[in-house]
Amino acid sequence: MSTEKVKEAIAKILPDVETVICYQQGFDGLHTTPLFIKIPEEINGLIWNPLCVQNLTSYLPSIKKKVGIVVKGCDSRTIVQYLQEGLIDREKIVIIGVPCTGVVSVKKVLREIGHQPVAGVAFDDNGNIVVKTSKGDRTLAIADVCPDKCATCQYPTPIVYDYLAGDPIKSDKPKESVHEDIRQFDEKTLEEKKAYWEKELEKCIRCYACRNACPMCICQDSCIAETREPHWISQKLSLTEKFMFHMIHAVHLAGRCVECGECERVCPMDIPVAKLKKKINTEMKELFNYEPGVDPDGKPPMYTFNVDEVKIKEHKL
Amino acid sequence: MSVVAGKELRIVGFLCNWCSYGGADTAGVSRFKQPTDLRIIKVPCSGRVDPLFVVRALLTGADGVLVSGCHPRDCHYTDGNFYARRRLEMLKRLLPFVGIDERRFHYTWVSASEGQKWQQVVTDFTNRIHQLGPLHVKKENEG
Amino acid sequence: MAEKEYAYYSGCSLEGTAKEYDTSLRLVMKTLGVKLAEIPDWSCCGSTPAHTVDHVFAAALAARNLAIIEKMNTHTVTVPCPSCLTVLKKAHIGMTTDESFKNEVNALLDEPYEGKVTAKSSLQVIYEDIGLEAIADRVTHALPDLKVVAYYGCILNRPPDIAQFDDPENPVAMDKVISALGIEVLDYAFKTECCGAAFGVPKRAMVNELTHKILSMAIDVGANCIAVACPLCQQNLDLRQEQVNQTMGSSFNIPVLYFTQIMGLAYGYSPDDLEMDKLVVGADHLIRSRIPVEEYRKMKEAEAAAAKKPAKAKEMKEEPKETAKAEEN
Amino acid sequence: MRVGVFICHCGNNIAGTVDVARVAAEMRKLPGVVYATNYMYTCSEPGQEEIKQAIRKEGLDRIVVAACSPRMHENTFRKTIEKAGLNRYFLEMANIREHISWIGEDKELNTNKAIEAVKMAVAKVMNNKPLYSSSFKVNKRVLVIGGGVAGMQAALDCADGGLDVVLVEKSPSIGGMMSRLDKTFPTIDCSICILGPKMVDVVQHEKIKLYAYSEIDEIKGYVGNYQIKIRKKATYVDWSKCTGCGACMEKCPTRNAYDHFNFGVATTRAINIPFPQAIPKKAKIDPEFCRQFTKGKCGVCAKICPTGAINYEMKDEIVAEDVGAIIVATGYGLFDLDKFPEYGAGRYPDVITGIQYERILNASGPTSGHILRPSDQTEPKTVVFVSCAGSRDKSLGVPYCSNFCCMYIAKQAILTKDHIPDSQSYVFYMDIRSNGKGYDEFTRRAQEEYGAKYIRGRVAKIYPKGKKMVVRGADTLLGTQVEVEADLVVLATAVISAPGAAGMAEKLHISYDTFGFYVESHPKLRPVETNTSGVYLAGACQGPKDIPASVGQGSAAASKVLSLFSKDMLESDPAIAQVNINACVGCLKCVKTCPFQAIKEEVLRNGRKVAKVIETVCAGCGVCTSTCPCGAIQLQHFTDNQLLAEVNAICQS
Repeated sequence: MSTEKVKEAIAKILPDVETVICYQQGFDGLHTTPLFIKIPEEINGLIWNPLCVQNLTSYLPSIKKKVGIVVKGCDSRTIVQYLQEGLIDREKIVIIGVPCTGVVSVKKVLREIGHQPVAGVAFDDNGNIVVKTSKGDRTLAIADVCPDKCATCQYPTPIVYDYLAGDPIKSDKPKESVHEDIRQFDEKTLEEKKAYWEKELEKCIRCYACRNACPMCICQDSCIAETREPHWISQKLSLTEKFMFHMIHAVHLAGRCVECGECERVCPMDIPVAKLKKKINTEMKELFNYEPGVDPDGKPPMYTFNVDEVKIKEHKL
Repeated sequence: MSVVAGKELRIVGFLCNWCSYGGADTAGVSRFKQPTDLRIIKVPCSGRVDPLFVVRALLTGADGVLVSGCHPRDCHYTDGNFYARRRLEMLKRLLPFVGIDERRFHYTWVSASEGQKWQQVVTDFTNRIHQLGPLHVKKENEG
Repeated sequence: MAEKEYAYYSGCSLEGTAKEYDTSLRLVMKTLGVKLAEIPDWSCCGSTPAHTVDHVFAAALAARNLAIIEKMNTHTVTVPCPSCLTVLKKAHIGMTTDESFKNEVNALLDEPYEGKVTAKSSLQVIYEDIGLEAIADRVTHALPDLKVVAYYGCILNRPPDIAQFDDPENPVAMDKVISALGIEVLDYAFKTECCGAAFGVPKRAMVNELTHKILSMAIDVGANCIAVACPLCQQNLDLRQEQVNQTMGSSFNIPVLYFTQIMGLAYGYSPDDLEMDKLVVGADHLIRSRIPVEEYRKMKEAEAAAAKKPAKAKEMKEEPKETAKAEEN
Repeated sequence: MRVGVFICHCGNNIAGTVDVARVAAEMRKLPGVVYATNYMYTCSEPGQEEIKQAIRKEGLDRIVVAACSPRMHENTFRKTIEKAGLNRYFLEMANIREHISWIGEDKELNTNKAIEAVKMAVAKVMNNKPLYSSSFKVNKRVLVIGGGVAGMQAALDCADGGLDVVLVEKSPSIGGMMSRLDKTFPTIDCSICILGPKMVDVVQHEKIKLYAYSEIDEIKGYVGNYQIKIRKKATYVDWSKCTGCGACMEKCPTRNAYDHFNFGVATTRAINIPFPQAIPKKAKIDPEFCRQFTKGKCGVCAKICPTGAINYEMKDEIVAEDVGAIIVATGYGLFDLDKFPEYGAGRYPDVITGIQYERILNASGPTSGHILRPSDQTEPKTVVFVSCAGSRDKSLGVPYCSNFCCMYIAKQAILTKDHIPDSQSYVFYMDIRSNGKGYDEFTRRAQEEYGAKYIRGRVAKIYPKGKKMVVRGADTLLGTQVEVEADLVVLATAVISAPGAAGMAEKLHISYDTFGFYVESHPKLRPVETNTSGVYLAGACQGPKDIPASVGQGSAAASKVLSLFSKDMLESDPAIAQVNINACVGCLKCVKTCPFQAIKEEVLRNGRKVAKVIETVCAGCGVCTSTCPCGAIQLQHFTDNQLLAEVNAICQS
């Protein structure tokens, strides 16, 4: 149903833009991959379903010409953050927003079906995904296999758009739930938290997939994890250097992470890397009442200040 | 050997050139005795202190890190310490999340005339770190 | 108004020589809607020779009481006697700022004191917690003949680090409380002057001299009554007047009242209720003119009306003479 | 790389508690270090010569000097190695004196700490790059803030030296505190008689542009190129028309305006000229008291003014001035009587401050020079002076000595006797501080010739007794308590920093101490410089000072400016931010955070956006470097790699 509306919107804007970025089916029914539509005929290749997970907005800062893009609510936060940071020109982007009721985590589905080859995928009207394999069909509730971010999603309808394909949806998730996991984790003892991260980060193979997928990691080839000028970390595969890399990623995203979850989605080692950034977001909310990617006129808190900080108290020794 | 075993722990201090480094000089000129653990790195401004320097120090061997700048509103560069305050506060809140006691990191403001305050800060922070003990119990064989 | 509750540490004086302070304070607090909770099994505050001999022991005497209060409903204790108050506060401050001192003191106690009690003088409770407005609201009687100076004595506001109340050199709380009752209070330079009471036994001549100064300054500024908030001050200024008169050749006859007695009078209690008969220098001549506020107001209005007629011719000419002090340029 | 390390003994200052030979020996073991030695006084001529020799002989290309604070001698050694042919930024100093030998008692720990400190310096110096200054033009105009005697002296000296001077004074007239004084010690010459001509010189000097009744709103820029915004406060009188005839003041119906000039000893009119010798001699309205403002009707002055200068609609005006250097001479403030509850907290009219007494003594003051006490305008026969009213009192937050009270009390005691021959003065004092030329003789004269009775002890209480004020204090020499029945009591109230001193320091980016006094660059050797180049101090804004010292400092500050301006071009500090355009991703977060707007966007020929540093504007704070995620903008001399080298030297050894 949305699919047709998306196609209609693309057809409408196509004459005005160089290309429209959206999704097509990937190498099997479970995977989608980006589709760049330049001519009307290519519109037919488009698909729109809960498997359209990837945050396509990462392409935007590097594209100089006028483009169209299809975004979900969560993806739109990236655009808002880009606008706050002056990384894109709003005039050069036509946004087709699609209200979203939740997407599917491919990782979770594969785990459920025991990593079998997928023959096909279908969606029923009851919010289920039906996965066909050689061992038969498996019906899974989307809500059970959604990424963590969907469970507390506050922005099912895109925050910015030029065309909205579908009717706006309001979030039915309580606002307090967003940072609940962080609060719970924080209640652990220091030793527990240290042990947790040492165990998780030990797994890191420093493939930098998390960084490459991150829409806010604007440095890319200049990333200080790999430069010698400056030389922040060595190439050694030690826990210290792995820890350092993830702290660099987190600190550089302070007050900027839009919680799209791409870093975690692409991690081959299943490290909960988004958690570090979410923790900082929790603090940004508390300290500056700031939430990244929500207000196009907002100012990232690390690039500004107040002479009198209401929430920052001097620390005593 | 970098610290005298059993007597010292490793404490790194980032001091802004105009206020706190001067404050430490004032304390020195006045012969205000202090514990010897602190190693001082001079930076032009507390705004120059990337929180990642603190992280780097804590991850690679420091038991405590101290950052000291000019008092807010009295920054030699007008606004440097205002940025520092936000960034360092962010870090202070992040550290316990990864299992590092936030008390191992302290940031404060000491002016060039406050030799006595500097003595107090160094003494109190060093005592605190000694109370917390070494951060790196089992030394990794690195570096 | 919800009833405020305080633990009440009367101390030994208020059970004996200053019985009337205790009685009048309880009546006034009742009128003001304050509940005074008795402290079970309270003991000496330690303001005995102990505090000049052994700091830890003296603090332990005080802390024993604090530890009891800590277990009560309220953690705020009101103390009428400044001497008790100082000792309790000193023990509290010492134990909350010095860990090793706390341990030393607690070692002497059965139940340790954890430092949760706030001690306030009864004057502070009345002045700060109840407030001048509420004090004025309860007034039923005017005392037109009373011209009061407030005498605070040496330790009610000092040392400032311990007392943490009012100005140590020029306190004003008692002045304001009595003014709020509609009673005339005169400026008095010797509010915190030493009365010498502590040397009452070994150096009587000196005490007489000091007391003489305080009394004569009160007379000089035109007072006919001295208000106090300390049992020892009251005793010294009241009891010693005859002695001073004999040795210094003076003829003082000025009543020295607890400020709570004055409050009680304004609140309509009888002199007997307030145990005024315990005063050595009686105050009957000042109280005789006591009159319900409503009647007093009418009387004043009539007086004013009578005075207005002949004075009509006078006109206001000049600007009021106030010179507001502008900020220094 | 061939690093040379020089460890200084500094006599016994360092060698006393640090085993310098061992430090040198340890350094020789470090990779890269080819030469390490220790020397008695490295900063001495032969010490510097040794560095130069070693550079030549050993082929050293990086130098570490472990000695005192770099704030002391960094420049000395930079010049030394430059003379030997090295770039001056190939030097690092390890501060093993102020930060080590002077503050640690244990020689073993100190020595170890010194080894570490030098190691850090070696690690950093190996990452140092050669840096080269560029030069820029100097705007040879100077701003003097404050028109008291120090500021006036500085302005006159600069102007006589040929500089254009902008003088800003916040009160309606220049002259400052000195214009309020009656006579001056130790010569008893009339204050305004010696100051008046100077004031006239200032206003008549063609090189001095005076802004009276004006304040500094904003200061931007750097040495050689400051942009100043001056707020000319509304006087409600058009000064271009006002002739200072005083007719308005005579007719003004409001007679109870607070008299700032007389410190409230008298009252003045709502429209007033502060004093007869005022410069500029112009009227201004105090809207706080003026009926036109408080009640909305009056207009008497507007009717009476012969030149039609009154303008009730006047607003503050902002003017811009560009200068190359700034002399700060903002003076001092005084404790108020309300700080002294034991002395009546201002409730007793016959307890006054020293400066108020100056006004009473002054022939052009409210009593025309007749000593009359405020309460009943009678001549006081017994006058008590209380020195250290607030000064040297930790509990009041003034642990320091106010410097000139002892002297003016002696002067006032002498003048009291001169005015009222049958009077008796008493002076309660803690110590008599009279350590200037002719000063001690002067205080002795007050006692021996003028019969002032000096009582060593502090005053505990002042209280009224009839018409008298009883001053009770201790006589510590006799060991008794004394009471003096006085007609008038004069408190030598403590000197404090000028109101608003902290705010001014923040605008200037100079440091101030806990008391609000401005901090000089070095307490002994750079007494008029601040840590901000181009900003100099004169007078009591730096600490309590008497007239000769203030004048001396005013001249000293002027000479500093004149020598700064003796060159047409200044050398810039090359320790500024630099962009590696290959690494810069053009996110321009540095542009957002730079406190000086010193970074702008630049579009390369290939269309790529990158950051560009405006070299003359960059002040070198490094906020951009800690903002940049990809390390593309690096503050030279404090690069990430240099600081990381130091961190690693400590943490990874």
